[in-house]
Amino acid sequence: MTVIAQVTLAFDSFWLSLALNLGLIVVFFLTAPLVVGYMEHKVLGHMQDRLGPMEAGIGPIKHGVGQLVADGVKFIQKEDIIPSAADRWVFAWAPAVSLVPVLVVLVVVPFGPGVWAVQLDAGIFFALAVSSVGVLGILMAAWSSANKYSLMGGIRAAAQLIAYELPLVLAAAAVVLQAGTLSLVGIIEAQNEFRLFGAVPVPYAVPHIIGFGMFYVAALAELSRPPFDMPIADSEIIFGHMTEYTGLRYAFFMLSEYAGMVVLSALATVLFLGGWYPWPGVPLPEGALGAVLGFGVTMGKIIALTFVMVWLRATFPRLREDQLQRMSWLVLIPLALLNIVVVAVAKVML
Amino acid sequence: MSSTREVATRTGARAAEAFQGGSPMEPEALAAHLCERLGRAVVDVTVTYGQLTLTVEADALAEAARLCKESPALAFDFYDHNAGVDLGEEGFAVVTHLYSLRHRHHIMIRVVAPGGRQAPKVPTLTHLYAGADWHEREVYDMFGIDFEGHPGLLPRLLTVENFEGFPLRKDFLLATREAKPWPGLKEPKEIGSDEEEAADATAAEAPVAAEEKAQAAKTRAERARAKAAAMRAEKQSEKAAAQAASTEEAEDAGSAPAGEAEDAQAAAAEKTTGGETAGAGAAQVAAAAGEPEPQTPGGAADVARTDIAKDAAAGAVGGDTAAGAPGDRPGTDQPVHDPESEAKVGEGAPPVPSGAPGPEAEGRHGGAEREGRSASDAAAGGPKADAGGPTASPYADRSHASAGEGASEASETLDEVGRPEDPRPADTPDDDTRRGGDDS
Amino acid sequence: MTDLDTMTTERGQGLLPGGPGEGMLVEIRDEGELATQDMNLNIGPQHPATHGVLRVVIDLDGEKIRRARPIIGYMHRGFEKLAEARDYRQIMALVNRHDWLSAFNNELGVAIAVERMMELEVPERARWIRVLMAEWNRILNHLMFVGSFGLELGAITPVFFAFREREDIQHLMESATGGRLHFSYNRVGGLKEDLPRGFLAASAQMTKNVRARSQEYRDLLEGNEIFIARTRGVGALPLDVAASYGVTGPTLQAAGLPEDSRVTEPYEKYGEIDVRVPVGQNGDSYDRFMVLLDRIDASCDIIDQVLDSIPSGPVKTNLPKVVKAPEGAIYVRTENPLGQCGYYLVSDGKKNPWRLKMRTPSFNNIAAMPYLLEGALLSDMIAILGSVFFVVGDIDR
Amino acid sequence: MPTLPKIGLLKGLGVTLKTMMSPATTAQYPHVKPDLPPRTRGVIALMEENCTVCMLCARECPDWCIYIDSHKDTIPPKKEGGRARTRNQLDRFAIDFALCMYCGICVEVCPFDALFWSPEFEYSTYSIRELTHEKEQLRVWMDTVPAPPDLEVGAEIPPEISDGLEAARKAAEEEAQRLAAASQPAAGGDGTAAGGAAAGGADDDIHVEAQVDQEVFDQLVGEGKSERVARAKAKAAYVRREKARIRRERAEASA
Repeated sequence: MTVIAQVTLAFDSFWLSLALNLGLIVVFFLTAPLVVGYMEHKVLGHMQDRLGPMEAGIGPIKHGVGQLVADGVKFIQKEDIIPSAADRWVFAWAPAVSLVPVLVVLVVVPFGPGVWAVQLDAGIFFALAVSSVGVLGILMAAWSSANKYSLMGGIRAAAQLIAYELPLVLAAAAVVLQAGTLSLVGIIEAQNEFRLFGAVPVPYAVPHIIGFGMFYVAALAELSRPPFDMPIADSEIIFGHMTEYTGLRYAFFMLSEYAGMVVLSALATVLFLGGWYPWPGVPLPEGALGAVLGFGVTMGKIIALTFVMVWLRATFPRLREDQLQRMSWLVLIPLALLNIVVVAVAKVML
Repeated sequence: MSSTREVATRTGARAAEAFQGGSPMEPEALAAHLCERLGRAVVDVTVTYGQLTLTVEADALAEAARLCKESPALAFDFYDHNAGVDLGEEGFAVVTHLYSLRHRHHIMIRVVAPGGRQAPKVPTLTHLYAGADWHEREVYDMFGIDFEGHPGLLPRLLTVENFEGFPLRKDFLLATREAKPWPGLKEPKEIGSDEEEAADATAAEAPVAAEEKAQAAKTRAERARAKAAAMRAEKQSEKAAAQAASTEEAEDAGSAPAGEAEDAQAAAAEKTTGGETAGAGAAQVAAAAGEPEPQTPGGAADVARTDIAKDAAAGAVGGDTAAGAPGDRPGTDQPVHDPESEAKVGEGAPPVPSGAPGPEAEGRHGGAEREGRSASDAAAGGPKADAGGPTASPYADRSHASAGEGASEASETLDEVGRPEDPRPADTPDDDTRRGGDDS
Repeated sequence: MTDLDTMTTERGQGLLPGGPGEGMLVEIRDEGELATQDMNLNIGPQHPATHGVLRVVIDLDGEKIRRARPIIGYMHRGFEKLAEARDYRQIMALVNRHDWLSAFNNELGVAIAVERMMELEVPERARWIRVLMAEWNRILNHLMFVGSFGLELGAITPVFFAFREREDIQHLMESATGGRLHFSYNRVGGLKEDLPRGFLAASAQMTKNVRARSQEYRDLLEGNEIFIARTRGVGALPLDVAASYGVTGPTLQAAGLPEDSRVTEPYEKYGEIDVRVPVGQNGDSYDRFMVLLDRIDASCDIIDQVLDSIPSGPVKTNLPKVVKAPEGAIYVRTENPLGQCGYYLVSDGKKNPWRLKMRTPSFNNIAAMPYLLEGALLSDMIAILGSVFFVVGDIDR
Repeated sequence: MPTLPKIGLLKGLGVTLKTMMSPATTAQYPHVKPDLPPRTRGVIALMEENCTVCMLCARECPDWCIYIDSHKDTIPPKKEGGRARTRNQLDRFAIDFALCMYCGICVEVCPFDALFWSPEFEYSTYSIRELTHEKEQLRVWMDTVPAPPDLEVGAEIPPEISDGLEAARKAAEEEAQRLAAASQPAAGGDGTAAGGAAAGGADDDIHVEAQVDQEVFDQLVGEGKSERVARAKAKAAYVRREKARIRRERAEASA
């Protein structure tokens, strides 16, 4: 994306650069989930004493590298079935509705010095607001499928997302309080400046350990990843809102899930792990190289976070919906409020 | 959740104590205990293999079960299962098996359902044991026994809702065995016997075919007797000429097996609707008859064997070929007993339609069996009686066994009809080829 | 919140007359709540949770189960009818298929029944090997359920671990019996053939592995807070109810009663070795699962004892060409992995049984399902179904 | 409410992480063939030469999936005045593996070792009809039949095997005697033949009372042979040694 900078300088045409940026965003949006997905395939496999996909490959490189591509091709070929009882239009558009917000969030996420499409002053606000639109898609799918399992899945998802939007926002709010800005880039820079007790350079994850944990848990719940995957609990309600979906539309849901993993991990990186800086206070070289390195660092952190998601999935059973709710309302939200208070106090005191 | 855990623990712990540390009662003691309380309701008490089976009047079942459950000395708290049993004509029995977790003793309460085969009825136990519910529904599914007072025997538990009939009744035909002819039925085809004959030989289960065959067999029997008389004379002279010395042995060697052959064939005919497996049976038993004298000079016995086998098997294939002129087969004049055996096939045939339950024989199971039994006894009696010499005896057993089989099979559902008693007939072909193999 | 608790704890008493908690279902409905309409949900016959073709029709109020009705029979093959048309050798090949996870134990019951009726003297070695195989088969079965239970609760890893062990054990048993699932290794009067060279040594090694690996399951699930939250107090089955439904096996033992026919009425060689019967206290899903895990270790102990005391000698007895049980009736029960399997054999002295009633554990255990499900949450239903271990073929026969 | 995460969760994470680090146990099936034990019931093979059309398999088959057609052949008498014999000729032997339930009864009941189990399992087809293997196909499977495994220590040698051994021994003896007889006239000819003849001939009139050679016996048992085999072998060994000794003495005496 460093290209963006030069191109924009060269042509100095707002529209052209915007188009280019968005184009690159879309490319990233289509490739990053593949990487995460492949990682999940293999990590899950090896954690379960398996090998994961080994055959599909790109050229000589085997080890299932091409598995997801092959899956994509398969999905495209599959018949697109719409149940006769379904509400056709809602059913048809639901995947798009759950997909687009994720794409939009990417627009504001900074991946490296200068590597972002748009920089908003209210970046975090925008990101969180938009990302919570996705639930609409799930609800649409659930309702329009005319399937009891879908309906239950949708209702679970809705309840879950509402319950976990709060801890997510509150955890982020604490960081915003700390950084004193809503801009994601601003938060990264502030984090770079941050010194614990005025001396120790650490990312916000350390002082905000509680907030970080909450943000992560909430993110899992928001993505309905295990152990919070009741909305699509396959052994209870077949596949939740996706039960009736096939082919490309189903693929879109999957894509939005994995893209969601990337996006929320990216946000967590920005908010708590110091964004593109390897470590607060460690400067990156100027210009293109710095951008590339920064991008690499960010991706590294994102992958690490998604790896943990996979790890949890491999290990933990699924909670029950009511337990999930109780955990949110009785544990996380009070804790989050307390966290804000503490941060505020600390901010004022120090 | 915490509340739950306590609740559960309480129940669990309490119950665990309550269900342990009893003292088992001997079956006899159990029987005595129950008899004195149930009085004349107890029809019968049997203790086999150390297991008590208490047969009670149907209307006393609930009372008996209640006693078993409630009297602390018995404390049959565990409902194991209940099993319907088809008793043939008398109808059905239901055996309820109870167990005591505390005392660790068993009891099987047996009830003969009143109402015969038409409307069997047994009182339910669902008010005493929750587990009785499904088991009684199963018994209803399988036997059509109505459990009075059961909350709902329908819809059917194991079969599809609109299933016709009651599968475990003996008169219910097993479709898998109806669908195709038994591959084990075929015998090696005779030289010259052509395909379609063999084909319809295997696929002959229709009662009509049975009657035809019976008729054919009768007529064949007549002709055979005539032939037999002629041949006997012929053979006498021939024998005298042939072997002056070894006439005696040859004679009773011939006669003893002949006896078996007849009986065994009678049995075989008994059990099959068509003549075909009778033929098979005839072939092998007659062969068996021939067996005991491998050392017969000139292997007369062997020739006899093969010929009888041919005749009988041919008789199986079709009356005419069987009764056909003896001249066209080499050495038919040798053995005297084969026409007679054919005759036996003929005589054996008439009881067939009644003895072997064709489709029309459904529900007359009991009768069929009794006939079968008597027939088998008769058949069994024969060879036992005149099984000549130690060499002959194994074959005597064999034909006896086969006769028993025949009867048993006759009492089976139609799916069994047409199966010769399994491994036995196969032996003789073995011996045949084994010997053949050695010589060539 | 408490309401959510009661949902999972209180139990309806639909079928049990005069039990402790009669009428609880009615009491749950508190006047405060909004009028709701029950949703009728049809779970199965093709549902991930009902491994197999069990079908449960439930009436849901929200996620709370008001009524549950198991519908069975999709796999009914009429074994008892088939058995009447076959001789005892052929039955051996039929009987091991209803509970396809414990084939050997299934055969064993019939073999013992016929042998007792014929008063056959089964060679010592054969009887010891039977115990050995039965226990291996038990472990195979339990591993399967350890895996599947985790899977149904969303823990996807244990099932793969379980299959890792199963593969090893199956390969071991295959080397002796030639089958991976339907061993058909029993014969009336003994066994098909003797063990292959090196089997006993391999068994000794295998018990070590299994013990070591059963620890992994414990680490994964036993102490896992989420797992505990999902299973503790869920689907608790009091003993008296269990008894009146004729529930056996781990489900009964989890309720605190060491009832196990290997101990109470030892068959084959179980009388000569000490058999540990693990029990739970609460009879809930958690205890059922833990009992299952413990039973794996217990079986390993048994196998070790067998390996120490297995004699040399023949494994077959000479039988008449056609095996015929004398007239009469006998009931034989064996402790199958899923519970007590009973065979009520009525013979009229022919080569095939007059009546062979098979009393399978799963049938009775699933009969208690309505009692367990009513008042539970939908998610709890999965935990309950998974922990009342059943094989659909074993229900339907 | 669910207890907050404690050590229990971490333990699980540890297990999965450990497993990820250790190599996977997966076998890459199409590339790596499974090693199946010789007793595996994969597919049934037919040794047609051994089949005598006794129909036992077809009759014992629980689900009637073996189809046999055959006819009787007459074998003309070898010598004049001899009698013609009949033997069964196999026309068709087919097993429908779509029906077969792999119980192995047919293999078990076959009295002439015509049926065997082969571990071969890769014969799935697209049409169910192709699952009916005719005797040619069954003969092909015959090539994949492995040798049966030795029995576990302490197992009793099955009669068919011990009988076989016995028969083989007899045959060998007869053969030896025949040779000896044949080479008798050549005695005193060229050295080797004479030597062999002398040895062979000499053996006939040497009689040794067979008795168990204890050390050989112990050694064999030590090797895990069953007592019965060990005893037989020990006796044989003893006899061999004695005969050799006697022969040696005679040679010395004659020299």
